[in-house]
Amino acid sequence: MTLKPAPHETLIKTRNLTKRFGDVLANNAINFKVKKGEIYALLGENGAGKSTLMNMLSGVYTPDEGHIFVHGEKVFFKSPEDSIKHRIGMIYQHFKLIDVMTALENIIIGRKDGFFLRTKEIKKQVLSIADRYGLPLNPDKKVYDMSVGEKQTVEIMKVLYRGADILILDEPTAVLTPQEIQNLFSILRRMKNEGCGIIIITHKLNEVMEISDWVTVLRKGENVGSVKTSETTYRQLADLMVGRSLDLSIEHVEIQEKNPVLEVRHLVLEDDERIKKINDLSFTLFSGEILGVAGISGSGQRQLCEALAGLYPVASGIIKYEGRDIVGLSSRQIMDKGISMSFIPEDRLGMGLVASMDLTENVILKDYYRSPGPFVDRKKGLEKTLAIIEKFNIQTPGPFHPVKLLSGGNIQKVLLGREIMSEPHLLITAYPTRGLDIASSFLIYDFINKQKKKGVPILYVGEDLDVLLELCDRIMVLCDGKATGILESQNATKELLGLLMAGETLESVERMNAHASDH
Amino acid sequence: SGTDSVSKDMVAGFIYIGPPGDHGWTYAQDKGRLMVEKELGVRTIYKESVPEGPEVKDVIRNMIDQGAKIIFAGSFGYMDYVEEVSKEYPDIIFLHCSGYKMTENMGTYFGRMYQARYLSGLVAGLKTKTGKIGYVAAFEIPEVIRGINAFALGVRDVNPDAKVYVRWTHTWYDPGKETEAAKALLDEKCDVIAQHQDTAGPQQAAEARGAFSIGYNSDMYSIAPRAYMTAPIWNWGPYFIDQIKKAMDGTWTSGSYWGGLEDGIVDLAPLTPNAPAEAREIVEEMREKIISGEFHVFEGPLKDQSGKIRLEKGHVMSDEMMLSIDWFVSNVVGRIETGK
Amino acid sequence: MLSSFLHAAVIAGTPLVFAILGEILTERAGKLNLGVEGMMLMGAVVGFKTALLTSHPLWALFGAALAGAAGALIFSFLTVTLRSNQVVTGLALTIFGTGFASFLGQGLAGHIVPASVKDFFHPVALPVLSRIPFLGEALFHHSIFVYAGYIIIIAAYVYLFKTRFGLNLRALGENTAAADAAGINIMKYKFAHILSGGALIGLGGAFLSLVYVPTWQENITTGRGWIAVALVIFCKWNPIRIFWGAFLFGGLDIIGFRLQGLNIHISQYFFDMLPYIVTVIILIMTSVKDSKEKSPPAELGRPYFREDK
Amino acid sequence: MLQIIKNKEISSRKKAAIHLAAIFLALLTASVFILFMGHPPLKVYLSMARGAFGTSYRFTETLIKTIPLIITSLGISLAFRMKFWNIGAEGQIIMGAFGASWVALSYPHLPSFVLLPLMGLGGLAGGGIWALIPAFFRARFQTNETIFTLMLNYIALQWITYLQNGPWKDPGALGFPKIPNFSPQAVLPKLFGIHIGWLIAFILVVLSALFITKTKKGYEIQVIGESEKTARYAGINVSRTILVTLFISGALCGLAGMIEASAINKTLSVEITGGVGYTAIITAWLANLKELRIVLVSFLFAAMIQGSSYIQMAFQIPQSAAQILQGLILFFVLGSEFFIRYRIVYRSRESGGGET
Ligand SMILES: Nc1ncnc2c1ncn2[C@@H]1O[C@H](COP(=O)(O)OP(=O)(O)OP(=O)(O)O)[C@@H](O)[C@H]1O
Ligand SMILES: Nc1ncnc2c1ncn2[C@@H]1O[C@H](COP(=O)(O)OP(=O)(O)OP(=O)(O)O)[C@@H](O)[C@H]1O
Ligand SMILES: [Mg+2]
Ligand SMILES: [Mg+2]
Repeated sequence: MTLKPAPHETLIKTRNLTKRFGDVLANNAINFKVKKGEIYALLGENGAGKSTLMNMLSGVYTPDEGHIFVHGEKVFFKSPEDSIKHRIGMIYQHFKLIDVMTALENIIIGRKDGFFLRTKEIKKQVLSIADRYGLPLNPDKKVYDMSVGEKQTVEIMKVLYRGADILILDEPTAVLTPQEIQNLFSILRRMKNEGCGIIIITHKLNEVMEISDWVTVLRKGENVGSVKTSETTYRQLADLMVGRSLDLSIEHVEIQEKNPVLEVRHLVLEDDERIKKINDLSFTLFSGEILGVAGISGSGQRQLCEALAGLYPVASGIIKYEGRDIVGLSSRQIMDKGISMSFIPEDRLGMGLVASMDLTENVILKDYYRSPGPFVDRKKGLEKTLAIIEKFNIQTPGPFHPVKLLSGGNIQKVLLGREIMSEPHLLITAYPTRGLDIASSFLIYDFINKQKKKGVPILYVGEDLDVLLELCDRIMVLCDGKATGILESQNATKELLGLLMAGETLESVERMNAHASDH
Repeated sequence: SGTDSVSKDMVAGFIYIGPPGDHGWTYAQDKGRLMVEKELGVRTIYKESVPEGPEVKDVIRNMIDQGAKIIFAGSFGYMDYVEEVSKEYPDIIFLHCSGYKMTENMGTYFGRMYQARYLSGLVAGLKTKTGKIGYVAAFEIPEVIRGINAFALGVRDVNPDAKVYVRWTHTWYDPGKETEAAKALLDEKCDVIAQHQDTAGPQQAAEARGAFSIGYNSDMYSIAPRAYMTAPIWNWGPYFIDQIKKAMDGTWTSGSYWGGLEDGIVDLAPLTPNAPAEAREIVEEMREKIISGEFHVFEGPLKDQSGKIRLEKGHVMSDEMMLSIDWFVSNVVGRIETGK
Repeated sequence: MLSSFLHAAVIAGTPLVFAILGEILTERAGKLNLGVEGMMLMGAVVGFKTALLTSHPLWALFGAALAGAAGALIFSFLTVTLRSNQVVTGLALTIFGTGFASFLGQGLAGHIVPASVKDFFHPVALPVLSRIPFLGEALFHHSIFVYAGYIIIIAAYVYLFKTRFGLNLRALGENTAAADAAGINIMKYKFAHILSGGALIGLGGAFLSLVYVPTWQENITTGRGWIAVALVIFCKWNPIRIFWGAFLFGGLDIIGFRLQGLNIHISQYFFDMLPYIVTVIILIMTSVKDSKEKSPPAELGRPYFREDK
Repeated sequence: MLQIIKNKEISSRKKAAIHLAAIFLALLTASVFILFMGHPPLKVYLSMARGAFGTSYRFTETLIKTIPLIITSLGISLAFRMKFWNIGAEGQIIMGAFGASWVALSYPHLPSFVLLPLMGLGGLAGGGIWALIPAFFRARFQTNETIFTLMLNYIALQWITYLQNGPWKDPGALGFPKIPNFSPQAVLPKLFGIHIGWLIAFILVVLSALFITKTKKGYEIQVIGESEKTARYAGINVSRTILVTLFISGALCGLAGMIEASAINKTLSVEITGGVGYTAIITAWLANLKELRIVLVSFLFAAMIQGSSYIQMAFQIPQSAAQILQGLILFFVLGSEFFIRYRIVYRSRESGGGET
């Protein structure tokens, strides 16, 4: 092992931290330690208690038992204010930003000095910090106009501006593009070099291997071990996490008979301000095919999914399903045709689930109206719920537990389970594994493939290019609402997809390649 | 002694539309009640702020339950409910203020306030310099219209050129609004303000602008010491005492009572130094004449605003006509909105 | 004529100025307090009674502010600390406040404010400003209480939009969890602003009993508290717009009386309804062209508990 | 260090105990106030109870007051379930009474069995349509319904004031502003000594409970209440559901207005509601929007109002003191909800933890 470090180098240490929520023992006597200049990855299945632990370190939750030591001092956090005072900075799984305010305002709220806002002065300071870390920041942009990556940047600036020396990030990469992830990592390395201690939660093992010095694994609320990253492997971590051996490959199913099911022609979608979100998009989706959609977030994926589900007005163009134009049909009429859409937004609860209702009531959300008569058939719903809990391995005290009390990943599994189990004729799914642990992610890929085998056409919107390449038959790349290319996955590479995502077209890439080979 | 035991048994109930602290209508009635307690030593109970709805029945029944033998219901809107309950309790005496329904054991009472208003018109007419007198009025109902007309006739009799300007507030009780109505009149150069609501808002407005005012319900000198001249006031005590005594003697009979200056149930409050000096004598004279029956406030010829003769010369207006009057005499400026 | 109408509108609007401002602070802290009517009454009666007892205007104002703040304390203890429902708590506070005011007001009817207090609030013309043609007399010949209203509107605007505390307050009204996570002391902020809002609301009531009417009358506010709550929306939670909101409504309240005098025959019943109709129209208009920033503080009406998800 | 912890579901017995404790504390606090006024608190409370339940007449009165409270609370809680803060019940009651009165005054000679149902329809329509106005703007433009419905209360009241003083003024009332009384056919009959409104209320309680917990519409209402976005995603026609729900909500309030006008007032007047529209918000909330609890809470509330009206006369305690009393009780009960949802534990800084 390493040399025994000097005591002052331990930034934060927990002793037997325990937290219960009702019957759920979310954290059980956790011991954990962060030292200066090191990056710790926190790993664990959905619902393992990672966020809970971090929330105790940042003063959001008060521990039931146990203690926290910061800089060697026993501390009691009554609120995040206290933890900030101890120079702990936290970036939450769900961003904590104020939509109607600018980046700068978000960065300076909670400051403790001065009466008047000396905006100009502060802006200069903030910009110089941003500069130092190479963060692209427009201080006057409102949060509601920002992309996810920009929001992340603001969150990081908040922490940097306060000069935190302990940084906690709860699944920061779940909603970022590969490019943005690389930017984030370079910032983290820089902070590490400046002597900060960093804890990062992520489900992506490749990221763990890339960025961390140590890995701590939580399982069912317990710390099952810490390992030095350099002394472990991808596989080892995965097995440690779930406590058994995992199969980590995505099956590639080949289907022979392919008929066009969904035909989109010259589709144009506009928002309230008549800005084109999807611009002249045409593609065809065949039965038994997975069509992947790649693109940096905000390229029109959301609008496309919503339009297909009848939730977004179509400005012009045609959407033909089984030969019939479905533009203008209500979302329920489209549902009745067997088109199922699940979009996992950044905040997960934004669409598709009713937060304070229980699992059963959420499971019946999309088909309750099909039962005959004026009454809701909850019995059938319960059976279905129990099936979903089992098949998708959902961590919940029971089918009558409010959805919002589940962990982020489990919330998501409820939604996916409902959509996939609804026996759809056409499955549209966006970012289904955002924030899912690997075991669950592979479970989902499995379920998607099972649908495919049945001949169900699938539109899969994703961000992990490796997964897209492995899972999909073809990949369509969106950039600014336009398709910059549709290609067979066998012929695609990550580099090519990256170029298309950045706005190059297949032709321009070819020309570039031709040009390059000329030399 | 005998009467003592009778007065110990006697309990009189009073139902008020507002709080006794309103310094207006209810305040005046409560003064009457207190007088009853003091003079007769009988127990009284009251319930304030009783809305003009079926709750009245409940209040009455509760009062009877607490021993009330005679009940004074102090607002017009109580009428139907009082009537209904009076049939249930033939042994209890009911007196209803300002209505017209009667039963064996339910009488009505009211006062000829217009007589006092006439007198106050005299004071106002003598006082005005601008010839414009403001009148802040509640609702377009006969009681208010009658009062305005009587007031205007008082003004006319001492100052034929002066006019009475009316503002409707559609409130009985909104000090803010009533103040504002008075201010609007003051801005139109009225220099005397009279009122027919239960708050002192208009008095205050006149005071603040250095104008003069005629109050209502009770003496308001303390509220507007530089403006207030006098007020037509209620004095319910003597009537209450009389009725309760009769009830105790067993001599009470149902009937309709509409008392005037002669009974003291209405009167003009003492003139303050703000009132014109010459007014005292004239008011006194007319007061005597009204009491003696020598003079009637509404006596022909009376013209309405359009100049049409409404009451021929030599005729005295009947009570019936007075009770349903819906037009203004000629020196009133204002409009009666019927809403039809 | 028009100038005197404006003058009257400003006075009629002043109690609203304080009440709206108080409610803006409260709502910025994420709490919808429907107890304004009750708190205004509490302020009005305590202000008046203190004036009678001490004959001192400042004590009277202090008393009124304290009474309003006391009402707000009940409200915030229940809704912030004990997380009770805001709508219902506000209604209960109105019941309580109305009762409290008329209870304390027993026997006060018929008294007028002492001369010392009256003189203190007597209208004064501001040296140069009051000579501005037309507007000068309407806006700058008023009681010191009215001027205090002007100043406090501007002060509140600066506070809300130019200071650190204002920024933090706005932040917590928009997203309490985010503000909490940013290290803002949620409890302190909520209590401080709801209480000072309450104090302002109490002062609004005191304007009625000390300057406007100025005697004690039962139920002296006659519904102004409710109008104030509605006008907060008209003002879009921005103090500067109170200048329009309060004085426009002060004007609506009295315009009927002025028109009666001009021989314009529009039913007075219509004018009686007018403030409410106009409020509704304004509500609709603001919502039709709603943008993100003009909408209410996003947390309005929601309870907050850090460990809730 | 004190710490607040969320409770697990607690038994209804414990809930009741907490509520009772709250009421007890409220009465204790109020005792100080009553003593200060120079009355013996216990006697005052006993006589309050006597005023509400003491004789069969008073008990009946309390029941009669309970009826409109129940019906209105049902209406309100329907809207509240959808997080539509309808505080316009007062206006909806008034407009319901207006609708019913319009029928009753227009066709006074129709036989009861025709006239009364028509009046019922008038009431439902009056209240329902009045509630549709804010619902429309909320569905279409997200217009704030709290203030909208509140303003409509005032407008409705002014409207009746106008009718009462103007077009509908009873010509037989010597110019006094009162609307004519209904014909005897327009008065609701009695059943077991109380007007038939109690039966209507009873049926409505059952129907409402069924509606909200068992039907698809009821489910949709709750989904919308949680998130309109999700509701849309699930294919629910949000605007239509808002309109329908508010129509029903307002119609129930309007029906309460019809019952009050027909059975109690026997005419229409500005006093028709007696503040029921506001009180019912409180009762609906205290009952947690649950139908059966609404019955209990409404009854207790009616008893409290009835009792405090009684002590006003018995002890000459002013109305204002009774209001203060009511306010206090409400404060305590509202505050006590906290102790149902959370508990406070003490954690010493030294020991690792634990509760006391
Ligand atoms: N505020 C809360 N109230 C009740 N239960 C909670 C709360 N927060 C977390 N839990 C429960 O605690 C357990 C741990 O949840 P936590 O959010 O810490 O998991 P996680 O490891 O972050 O999972 P994920 O990877 O899905 O984000 C879960 O069972 C969850 O349901
Ligand atoms: N340098 C390190 N960086 C990251 N994690 C470490 C490091 N050293 C140990 N850990 C992990 O941190 C946890 C606590 O480690 P350690 O063995 O130092 O505990 P300890 O000896 O009880 O602490 P202390 O000596 O400070 O009381 C263990 O799970 C261990 O795997
Ligand atoms: Mg060690
Ligand atoms: Mg988590």
